[in-house]
Amino acid sequence: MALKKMFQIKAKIKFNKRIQGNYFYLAFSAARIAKLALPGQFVNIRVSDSCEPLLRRPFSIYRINGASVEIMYEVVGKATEILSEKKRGEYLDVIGPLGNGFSYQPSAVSRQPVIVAGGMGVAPLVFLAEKLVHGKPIILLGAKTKKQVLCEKEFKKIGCGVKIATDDGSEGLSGKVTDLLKGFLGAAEDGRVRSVAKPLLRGRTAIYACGPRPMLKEISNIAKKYKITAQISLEEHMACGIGACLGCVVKTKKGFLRVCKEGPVFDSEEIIW
Amino acid sequence: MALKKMFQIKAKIKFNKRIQGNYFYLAFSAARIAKLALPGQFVNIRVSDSCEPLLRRPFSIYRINGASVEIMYEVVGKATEILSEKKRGEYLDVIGPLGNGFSYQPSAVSRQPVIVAGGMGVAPLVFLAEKLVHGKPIILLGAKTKKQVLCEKEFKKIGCGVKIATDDGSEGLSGKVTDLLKGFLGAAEDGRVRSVAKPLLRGRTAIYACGPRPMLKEISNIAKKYKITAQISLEEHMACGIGACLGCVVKTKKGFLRVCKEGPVFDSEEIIW
Amino acid sequence: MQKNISLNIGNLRLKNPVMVASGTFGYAEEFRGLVDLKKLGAIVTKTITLKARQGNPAPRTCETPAGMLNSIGLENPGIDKFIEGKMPVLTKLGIPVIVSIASDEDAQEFITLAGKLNKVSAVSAIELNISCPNLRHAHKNLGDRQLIAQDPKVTFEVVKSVRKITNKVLITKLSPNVTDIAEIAQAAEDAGSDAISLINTFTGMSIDVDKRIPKIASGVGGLSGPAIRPIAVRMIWEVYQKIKIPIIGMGGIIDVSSALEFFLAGASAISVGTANFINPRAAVEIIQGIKEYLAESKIKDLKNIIGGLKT
Amino acid sequence: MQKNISLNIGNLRLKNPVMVASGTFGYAEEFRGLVDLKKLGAIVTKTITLKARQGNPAPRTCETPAGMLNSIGLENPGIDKFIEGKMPVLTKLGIPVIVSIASDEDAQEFITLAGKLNKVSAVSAIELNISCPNLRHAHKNLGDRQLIAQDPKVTFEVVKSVRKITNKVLITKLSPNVTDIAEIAQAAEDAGSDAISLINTFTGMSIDVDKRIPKIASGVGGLSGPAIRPIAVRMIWEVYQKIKIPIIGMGGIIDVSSALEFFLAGASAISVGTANFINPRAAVEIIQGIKEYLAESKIKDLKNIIGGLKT
Ligand SMILES: Cc1cc2nc3c(=O)[nH]c(=O)nc-3n(C[C@H](O)[C@H](O)[C@H](O)COP(=O)(O)OP(=O)(O)OC[C@H]3O[C@@H](n4cnc5c(N)ncnc54)[C@H](O)[C@@H]3O)c2cc1C
Ligand SMILES: Cc1cc2nc3c(=O)[nH]c(=O)nc-3n(C[C@H](O)[C@H](O)[C@H](O)COP(=O)(O)OP(=O)(O)OC[C@H]3O[C@@H](n4cnc5c(N)ncnc54)[C@H](O)[C@@H]3O)c2cc1C
Ligand SMILES: Cc1cc2nc3c(=O)[nH]c(=O)nc-3n(C[C@H](O)[C@H](O)[C@H](O)COP(=O)(O)O)c2cc1C
Ligand SMILES: Cc1cc2nc3c(=O)[nH]c(=O)nc-3n(C[C@H](O)[C@H](O)[C@H](O)COP(=O)(O)O)c2cc1C
Ligand code: FES
Ligand code: FES
Repeated sequence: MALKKMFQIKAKIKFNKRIQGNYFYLAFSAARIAKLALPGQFVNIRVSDSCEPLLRRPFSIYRINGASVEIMYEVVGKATEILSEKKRGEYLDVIGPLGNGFSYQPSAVSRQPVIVAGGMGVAPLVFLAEKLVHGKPIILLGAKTKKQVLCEKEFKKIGCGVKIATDDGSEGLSGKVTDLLKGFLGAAEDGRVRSVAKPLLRGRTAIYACGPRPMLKEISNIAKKYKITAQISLEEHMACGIGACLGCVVKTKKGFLRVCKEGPVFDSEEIIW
Repeated sequence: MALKKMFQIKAKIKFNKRIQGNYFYLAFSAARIAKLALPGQFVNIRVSDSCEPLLRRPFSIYRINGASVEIMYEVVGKATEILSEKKRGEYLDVIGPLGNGFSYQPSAVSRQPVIVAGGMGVAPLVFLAEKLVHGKPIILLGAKTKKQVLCEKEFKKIGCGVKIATDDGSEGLSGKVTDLLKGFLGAAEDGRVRSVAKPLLRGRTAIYACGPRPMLKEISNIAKKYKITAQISLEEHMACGIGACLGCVVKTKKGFLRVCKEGPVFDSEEIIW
Repeated sequence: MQKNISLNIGNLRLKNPVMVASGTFGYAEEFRGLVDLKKLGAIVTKTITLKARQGNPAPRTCETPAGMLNSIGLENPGIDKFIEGKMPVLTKLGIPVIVSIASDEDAQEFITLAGKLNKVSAVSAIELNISCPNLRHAHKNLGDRQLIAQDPKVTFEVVKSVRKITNKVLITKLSPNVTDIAEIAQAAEDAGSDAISLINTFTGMSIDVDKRIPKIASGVGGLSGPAIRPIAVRMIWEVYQKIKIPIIGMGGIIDVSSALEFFLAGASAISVGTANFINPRAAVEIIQGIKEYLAESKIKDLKNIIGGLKT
Repeated sequence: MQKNISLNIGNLRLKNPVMVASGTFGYAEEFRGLVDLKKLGAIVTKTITLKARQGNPAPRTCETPAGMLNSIGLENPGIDKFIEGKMPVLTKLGIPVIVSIASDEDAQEFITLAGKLNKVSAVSAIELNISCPNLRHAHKNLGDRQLIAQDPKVTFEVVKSVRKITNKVLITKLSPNVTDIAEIAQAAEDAGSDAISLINTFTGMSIDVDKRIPKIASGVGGLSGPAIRPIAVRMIWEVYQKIKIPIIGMGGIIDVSSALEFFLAGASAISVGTANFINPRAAVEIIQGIKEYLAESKIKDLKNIIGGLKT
């Protein structure tokens, strides 16, 4: 693997706004990162120069807009809380782009890829959908409740079909996003519905997924069952984000691999759960 | 010594503005503290709920305005930096009023007390001047340079006479504020000028001082020489601010005393330098 | 459902497991008005010595990353004045008073001190502070070691000698500045201690690089606060594997979540130290928080989670 | 005026006293593009063992107040693959490469490892990691102790045996999890170590109170970062009083001010660890900051402030 370029940048915040509930949307200027970023890669942000939080925090690259890098995040603890209080014009210390993103074939070939997002896991997938748009990606969005369904509009704007599942049934299917996926594949197998899932079942495209670990594990099982490829983006606690500390490993058939360096995107069949 | 009342209050910031350079002026609502506060007492503020800074920071009560408590501070490190970034409407966790303030006799008796302030040490002295105003206090202000002379206007507004000394001579006397004091006392002793210092020399009033340690030590020496009383407000690193940790002691003729509890104001003759 | 959070330390019944740590709560009166003192499980006094001690010169404290150093130097009025002047006030609080004692020269002093406390019925328990980093070489058998709590044999000897002369509940407070904390805890248990308090502060040093002097006047001092919490929790866990008597855990507890770490690691009770300075209500808030945690987790009795860490 | 910040560690000449600590800088290549690697005084590699080690399961790290816990478990490719695959890249950097080694079963391995490194001329020095909290009971004579660096006799023995077979500069890395650090440092000096590195991490533990499991999979791990700095500085100061060989100080250094604390306490050189994760340029910024401090303080040679603390 060739060494990829990355940069440490004092990046000016262009905006930082609440989307809904605890979800925020932030953009900063970082031309050099913007230029190289690929879907599925992430940035590692130092949100404050104090000891709390001490370490950087990783965030998927949500989208690139010219020289701006955008992220989408949920406030879950100290660092994300501090981040949410930052104002336009303030600076962030950002390292990126980091990790290996999703790999996809030229869009002509990858017909109707299936993108599965669980909760905040949607973050890297709009950027991916943009790249795959000629393949008419199908988006399956899962969340606990309607208010936590993110990016539906953005996907539709690009021109993707979106299906939704919520745990409480407040929007779309009542159940897990993996139920959507199963229904979708099962139906295609039976030939019951129009064969949008056919390219997937024939190995001509793949599932691209990001979300909570149990969801990704379930998708791995599904992928295995149907003998299809699933590229999944994993999370692990990170100390360095650049492959130096060996902290963020995941068990794979090749031994422990670093989520921040060999990942965060892995072939689901590589992972030992 | 009877137990004094103190309160822990979530206090709303009413304003927080830069005066000049690194000096700020902040007010928060704290009716119960405002009601009891005496000149020379202080409040102990937790500026953030993170571990950095971990401990509270003490600030003199600058002034009371109805239910508002006002402080004046200089940004010198982490806590004061964070404080300076606080906005109107945010909350501070404040304990106060704390310590023993200046003691003064009914103003009719204490004619022309002399108030000496070095740098940020001016903070508790405007409040004191207000209380002593009928005695026509004389204010000696010292600072490094003109830009660091604080509260001149405020003292004049109350009706006090103000003399200034700056290290670089950019305003008033070129020298130390203690030189001003010495000149003042020396002149009075010689009978060279109008006898504003006479009440002081005759023990009918006192010097009230706050500022850097070397200044206070010098004032102690002067007070000793002229056999006059000087009440000085000391600073020491504080962990608790309420007398519990025994951290903030100063050596006195009575042994170690706590600056936060028996002080911060002491009779200069008590202190062993 | 009523949650039980009461417990016994030896014969001492505590209505809840949250105490305030020696040296961080004065003699309680300093906190009056800020905290409902009656709610505390117990109060541990500043360490008392036989003779009055004036303590160390200032500065005695400084802040460090997520912690603080102190070198108070055991300033205290001496045992007689303490019993006369401070005990009556403490007694009136109506909560158990645990008196911390140390010997500043001679281990024999512990016996004299305990003897005096025996006669004060309001003293609920005695805590042997054999781990104060500001009191070095306080025993003739220590050799190269600085603290009694750094030597299992001397620890055994000192605890045993006090155990012999008192029926009061006896708590031994250990130092984290050791290679093997469980070994020392074992020695204290073997000698008849009713409980173990740990940890006291780490010896530490912080330097003012502009002046090139230590930030606290005595050079080295004791490190406390959240910074040391992971080490404290690990030590509690290690000691819990080895001894049977209750552990009173402390070191960087600032809120209910950090307090629960100690129970899960094996502490039967906890002590709040540095956090009292930051938030005088910390201990009382933790008591409330423990009840809520038990309710949410549907646990009837706090005892059910002691040492309940799954590994 | 030109300020001298170069120094010798045994025969090893360093152009400046700022290294990056073992395990916190990978094999340097990870930082390429972020840092001008050539500016570093030296790089200490991740600890290498004889056989490849896959390390511990995840999560391997967690944040703590002003610090972090890690239990990487010495994941490394083994000495042969290291020499083959990593040394060439390291050599090309043109800065001294200090190879950290540990034995994961048997102290005899240290000799084998050092023997292999003897043959690699690009290896500037060997650091004996006898203090890794993730490697327990790595010597038959340890008895109750967990680490070689917790026992002065075993420390002496291991250092001596390596000293006998190598002329490379030999550095011994000590553990802070001891009662008396100076005693261990003395043993290493007596056995012929050219320098002492301290401190390695403290053993610590952090608990997820909702799940009631340790935050890192292996339960206990090593605590590093600013939180431990006051203890590290105190230990350097203690060791400095006792030994004559140079000390390489580390533990919570994040900027020039914290670095200077170590020099003033007696370190001849320093190592930046956890801070590399937070700010990859930390080490390089510290080098620059030291020069500025010397200029401002009108000091010609960094050596003049080593141990220069006024007490
Ligand atoms: C490659 C990668 C990409 C990510 N992308 C995004 C994103 O686009 N948007 C977003 O909102 N979040 C993302 N995350 C998760 C994000 O990094 C964490 O939510 C953040 O670090 C939490 O920091 P905190 O201080 O607010 O919370 P903390 O107080 O640190 O933790 C709060 C909770 O979050 C968990 N947590 C903390 N860090 C991580 C982590 N690295 N991985 C998993 N769980 C963690 C903790 O265990 C705890 O339960 C990503 C994580 C990784 C590894
Ligand atoms: C009773 C009392 C009243 C005070 N009143 C005021 C006031 O009205 N306005 C004001 O600006 N400041 C006042 N101070 C000083 C103020 O508390 C400190 O400036 C503040 O705590 C610095 O915090 P920091 O985190 O910003 O700086 P730090 O990073 O903590 O320190 C920066 C510098 O300030 C010194 N310092 C820190 N705390 C103290 C302290 N308690 N005493 C002396 N030096 C200290 C440090 O040694 C260091 O050199 C008062 C102090 C005391 C004890
Ligand atoms: C200012 C201060 C004074 C202390 N004095 C004593 C003391 O007199 N006796 C004692 O046994 N422990 C003393 N300690 C240690 C505490 O009781 C406690 O063991 C330690 O601070 C760790 O807990 P913490 O991190 O919650 O503060 C003192 C601690 C501080 C911060
Ligand atoms: C993630 C991580 C991995 C480490 N791995 C090693 C190691 O392999 N060998 C070693 O001797 N020390 C190792 N250390 C310890 C550091 O080299 C250093 O001694 C310690 O972290 C204290 O310095 P710091 O506070 O600057 O990080 C490691 C530390 C961290 C944080
Ligand atoms: S976070 Fe350090 S190796 Fe991945
Ligand atoms: S600051 Fe604690 S006693 Fe004064």
